[in-house]
Amino acid sequence: MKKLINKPEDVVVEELQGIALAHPDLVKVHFDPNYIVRADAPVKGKVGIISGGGSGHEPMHGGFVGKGMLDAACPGAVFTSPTPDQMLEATKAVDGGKGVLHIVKNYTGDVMNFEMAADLARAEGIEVESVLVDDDVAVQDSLWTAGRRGVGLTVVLEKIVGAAAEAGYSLKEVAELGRKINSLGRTMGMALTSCTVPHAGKPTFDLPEDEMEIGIGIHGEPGRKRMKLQPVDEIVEMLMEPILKDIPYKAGDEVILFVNGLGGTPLIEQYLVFRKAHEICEKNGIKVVRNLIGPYITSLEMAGTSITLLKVDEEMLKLWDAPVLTPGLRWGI
Amino acid sequence: MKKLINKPEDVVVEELQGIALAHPDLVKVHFDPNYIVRADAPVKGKVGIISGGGSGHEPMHGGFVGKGMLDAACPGAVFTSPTPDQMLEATKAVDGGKGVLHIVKNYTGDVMNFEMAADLARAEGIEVESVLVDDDVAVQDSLWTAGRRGVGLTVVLEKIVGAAAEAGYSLKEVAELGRKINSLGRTMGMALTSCTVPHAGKPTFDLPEDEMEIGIGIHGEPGRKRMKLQPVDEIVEMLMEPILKDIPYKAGDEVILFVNGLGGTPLIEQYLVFRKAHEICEKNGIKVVRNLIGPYITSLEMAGTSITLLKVDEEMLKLWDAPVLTPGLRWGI
Amino acid sequence: MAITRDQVLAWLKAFIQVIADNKDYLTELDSAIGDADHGANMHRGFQAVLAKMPGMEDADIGTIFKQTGMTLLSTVGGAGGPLYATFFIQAGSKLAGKMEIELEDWADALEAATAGIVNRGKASLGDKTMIDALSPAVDALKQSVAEKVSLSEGLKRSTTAAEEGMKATIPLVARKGRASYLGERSAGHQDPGATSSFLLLETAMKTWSNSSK
Amino acid sequence: MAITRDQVLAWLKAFIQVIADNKDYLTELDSAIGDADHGANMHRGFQAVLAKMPGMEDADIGTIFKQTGMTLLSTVGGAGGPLYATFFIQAGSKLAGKMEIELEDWADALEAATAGIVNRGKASLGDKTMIDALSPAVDALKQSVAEKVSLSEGLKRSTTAAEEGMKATIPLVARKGRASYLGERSAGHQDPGATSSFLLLETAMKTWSNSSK
Ligand SMILES: Nc1ncnc2c1ncn2[C@@H]1O[C@H](COP(=O)(O)OP(=O)(O)O)[C@@H](O)[C@H]1O
Ligand SMILES: Nc1ncnc2c1ncn2[C@@H]1O[C@H](COP(=O)(O)OP(=O)(O)O)[C@@H](O)[C@H]1O
Ligand SMILES: [Mg+2]
Ligand SMILES: [Mg+2]
Ligand SMILES: [Mg+2]
Ligand SMILES: [Mg+2]
Repeated sequence: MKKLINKPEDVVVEELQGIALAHPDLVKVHFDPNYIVRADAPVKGKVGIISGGGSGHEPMHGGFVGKGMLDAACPGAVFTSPTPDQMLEATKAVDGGKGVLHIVKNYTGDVMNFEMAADLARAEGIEVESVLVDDDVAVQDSLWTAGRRGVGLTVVLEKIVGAAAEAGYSLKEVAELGRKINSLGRTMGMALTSCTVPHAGKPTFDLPEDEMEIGIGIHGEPGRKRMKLQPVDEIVEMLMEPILKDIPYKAGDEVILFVNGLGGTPLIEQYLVFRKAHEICEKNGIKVVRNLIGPYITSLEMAGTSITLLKVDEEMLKLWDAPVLTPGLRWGI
Repeated sequence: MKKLINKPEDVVVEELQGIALAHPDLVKVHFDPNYIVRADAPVKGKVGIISGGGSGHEPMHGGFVGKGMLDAACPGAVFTSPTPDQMLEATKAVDGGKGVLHIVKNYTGDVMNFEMAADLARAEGIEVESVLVDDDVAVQDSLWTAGRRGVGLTVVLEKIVGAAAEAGYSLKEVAELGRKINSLGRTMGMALTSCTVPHAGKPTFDLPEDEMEIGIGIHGEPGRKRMKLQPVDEIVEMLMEPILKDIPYKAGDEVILFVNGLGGTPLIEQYLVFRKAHEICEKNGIKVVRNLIGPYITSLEMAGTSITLLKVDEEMLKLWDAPVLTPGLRWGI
Repeated sequence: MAITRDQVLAWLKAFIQVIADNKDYLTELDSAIGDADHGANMHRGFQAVLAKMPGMEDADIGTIFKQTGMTLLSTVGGAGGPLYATFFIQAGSKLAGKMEIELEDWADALEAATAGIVNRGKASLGDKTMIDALSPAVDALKQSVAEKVSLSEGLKRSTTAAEEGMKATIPLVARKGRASYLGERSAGHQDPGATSSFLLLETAMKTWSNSSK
Repeated sequence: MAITRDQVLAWLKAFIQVIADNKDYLTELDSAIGDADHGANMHRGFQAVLAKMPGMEDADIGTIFKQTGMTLLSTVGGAGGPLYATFFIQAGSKLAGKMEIELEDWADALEAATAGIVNRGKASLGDKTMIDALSPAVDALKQSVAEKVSLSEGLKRSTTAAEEGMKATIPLVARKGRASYLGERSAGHQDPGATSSFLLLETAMKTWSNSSK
């Protein structure tokens, strides 16, 4: 196992120490329980927005704490949902008197831990709403699965909802906006390699040199299908097809196109993915009005990519364009 | 070889097409010869700043084209210095009447191709100055080598010099500033893996599972020393030692600390590198006043990191903080 | 024929070691059909329980269960954390105030614990989860109580049922949890949560059978 | 006993194929002590020369060399690009206007070409570069001219000298170019640029010896 780490069990705490040293102007780091909170929290009169998840997806979520995005993020162990005490303390730390929104990626652990935290926060008198993110079209949402995973759309949703809170939206309004975004965004991912969880010491799964996994998530688990490696243009066709036909997206739709690097894929390749995804959108009469290209929601060093589309309207675009000042995303300030 | 590409020989052109589709508000892409230029070039009355190098280091240099940084960047084939015709056309495209500065990383090919371009540009009546970047302490600068490589400092130098040009510095002044920066910045890198150049089809070198290379560059070539893998804290000590003692940096110095991911190392590990590098600076009485953490000058999917220190003064900090609007770096706008 | 408070503590201590010994095995199982963290998560949580044990030495059995559950809740994380926390907290409610328990109490506690997991995780038998080990164990315990068998015999039957249930997860296609993302590909692999639950019950049998009459 | 314009074109065509055939080999050499691009760079450049060849068919030898050099300059890149461009442009200057050349002309041209590379790249013999193949070849050619040997013999000697020089790079520690970053680790590997230069001269020998008298 080749990683730039010390002891596996210290990775998360040491990373948090690094974040605290790097961004004292933007965030404060709280230990035991662990959470990252914007330096000026709580922002009085503003709805607080928190999220959280396993570590290993950096910059998500901790890198998105700051003005215009998340008020706080709770990092669990690598690939492990954080615990209710983390979200409870974070909720209290960002409570500006207008309630707190929990952005929850749809994984069994995330949902349960956030639920328990929300109950505890409400018991302490804080109004809490939750938005579930389940944009992954690789998984069928049915009685036969744990539901669709929350993946790439999470980044876009956190940006837009964060801007809405910054603009003074009420708790009910940000929750509705979040659910609307979730209903209009879809993602599909693929991987060329797995990744190695520090304490596991080896890759979560092995992929032969000439094969790829289609329909992967962000936790290093295998995907839906293993196939022979193809040129990137064909891979992008394979990813875009289920994305386009799910809602479906239609000619005339305006979208944000988010091409994500999973951590081990270089930026040069991400631009090749974007090129073809953009072409497919155009061919279908879908107008790409904004884009994001880079490693924003990663799976340690997994080589691969995910593509996210979000159908937007004027309001969502205005919020997307609004200033944001976080370690992982910054514009307008 | 596992990459998200189509044909190896088309990678650079297709990436440029992707960039053109992604950032039409920021840059224009010119083909044959290939270069990326800021959308509003030439900026009249401003010194033009250009750089260039092999592709495969994205976002450097093309991702740094825009307001406040580079006016243009010339991308060569992967890991291959661009050719004089590219730099000549780019120089002409950014000529705002105040001369053009070439930022040249110290590699035999880069130096020769840029030199020939500068000669051709001068022959066409454009004033051209060059700044050589040779910050890599892994290589001895002696009669027995091709000199020190230009690596991580290039990013920081392009930012500061770009801001100076934006602020109206003369050609002579930006060149002097660039040379000053080069004299005050030092870098050292290491790798856990090599990388695979598309047309080569396999990694440039093999590293056993328990070994690492110390003193690598950004072109996938082996480093100075191969050793058993260590915990990251020890690795950072190994990198910082030659960096600190070269100029040397002294107690009381204020520095920008730039921790770079080489492409295949996840951000969580880059924060561990930063944590220890910051600690070592503090222990030596060196004050880290700014930082940059992320994959800014990469070597395709190489796993590894480089650390750059730059001793700064008030002027350099002001220019570092100045607004910049490029695909790869953005703040203040 | 009773399980004393000290035997409950002995069981926990033994299980903490079992988890430490099986950390890599559980990680292996969770790599094939998950994200390779179940072993580390359980180990982290139960090491935290170990650190809390000196403070439990004078507590009643219900309190021990409850504190164990609370500790797991804030340390394990993932899907396993809230589910195992619920297990111990619900069992603890049934065992509140007791300094020793009979087979019947253990059956009631395990039934409440399992119901709590079903309540939170909404899994059914056959979904390829810890329920596939726990549910048959509960049935075997209830049956044992109805037949008035000895403590040892009841523990043996429920452990056997849990083991069979754990193994029965192998051919199943997961319908809950992370393994369900793999669809058909989850078949052919034993469920990690079912495995750790079986180990929990097996350790109870080993600890309590030795010391029971 | 002369090399005609058409034989020069035949040499270029043959070398373009030699580069295509040896692309992976040159890449291999440039992987051990470089960045794995020399093969692809040379291939790209010489394929561009191939595309330009129809336009060279009526040109004098000097022009052919010059146009080849200009084409390589804007397509090869890296260290090899300007150096090979200089090689062909400087040789072309010496061969300006000629429709056929003798051994002596070839020696002068190769000398100027090599001096151009030294002028630009500042390498010396023993630095582990293309100079280690070219410089001995120039010496052998000059010697051949002084001894008034035949064209075939002169080409043979210079090719042998180039080959020996190429092989002599193997034990050297590089002092120029990318290989110099490796220090001692560059020893034990043959230099890619010396190899492609040798192939250039070997192809000349093979092409021009066949058709000379
Ligand atoms: N809805 C559920 N009900 C019961 N058990 C579940 C459920 N979802 C997951 N599990 C159990 O959790 C185990 C995985 O635990 P763990 O790896 O710690 O969590 P995660 O899946 O969040 O990484 C599975 O093997 C399964 O037994
Ligand atoms: N200063 C120099 N003088 C002469 N030849 C050189 C010099 N530097 C490099 N070379 C030659 O260039 C070759 C490498 O070419 P190439 O791989 O195309 O360029 P790069 O090193 O820029 O990737 C080396 O093998 C060597 O023969
Ligand atoms: Mg997990
Ligand atoms: Mg090169
Ligand atoms: Mg798991
Ligand atoms: Mg090379």
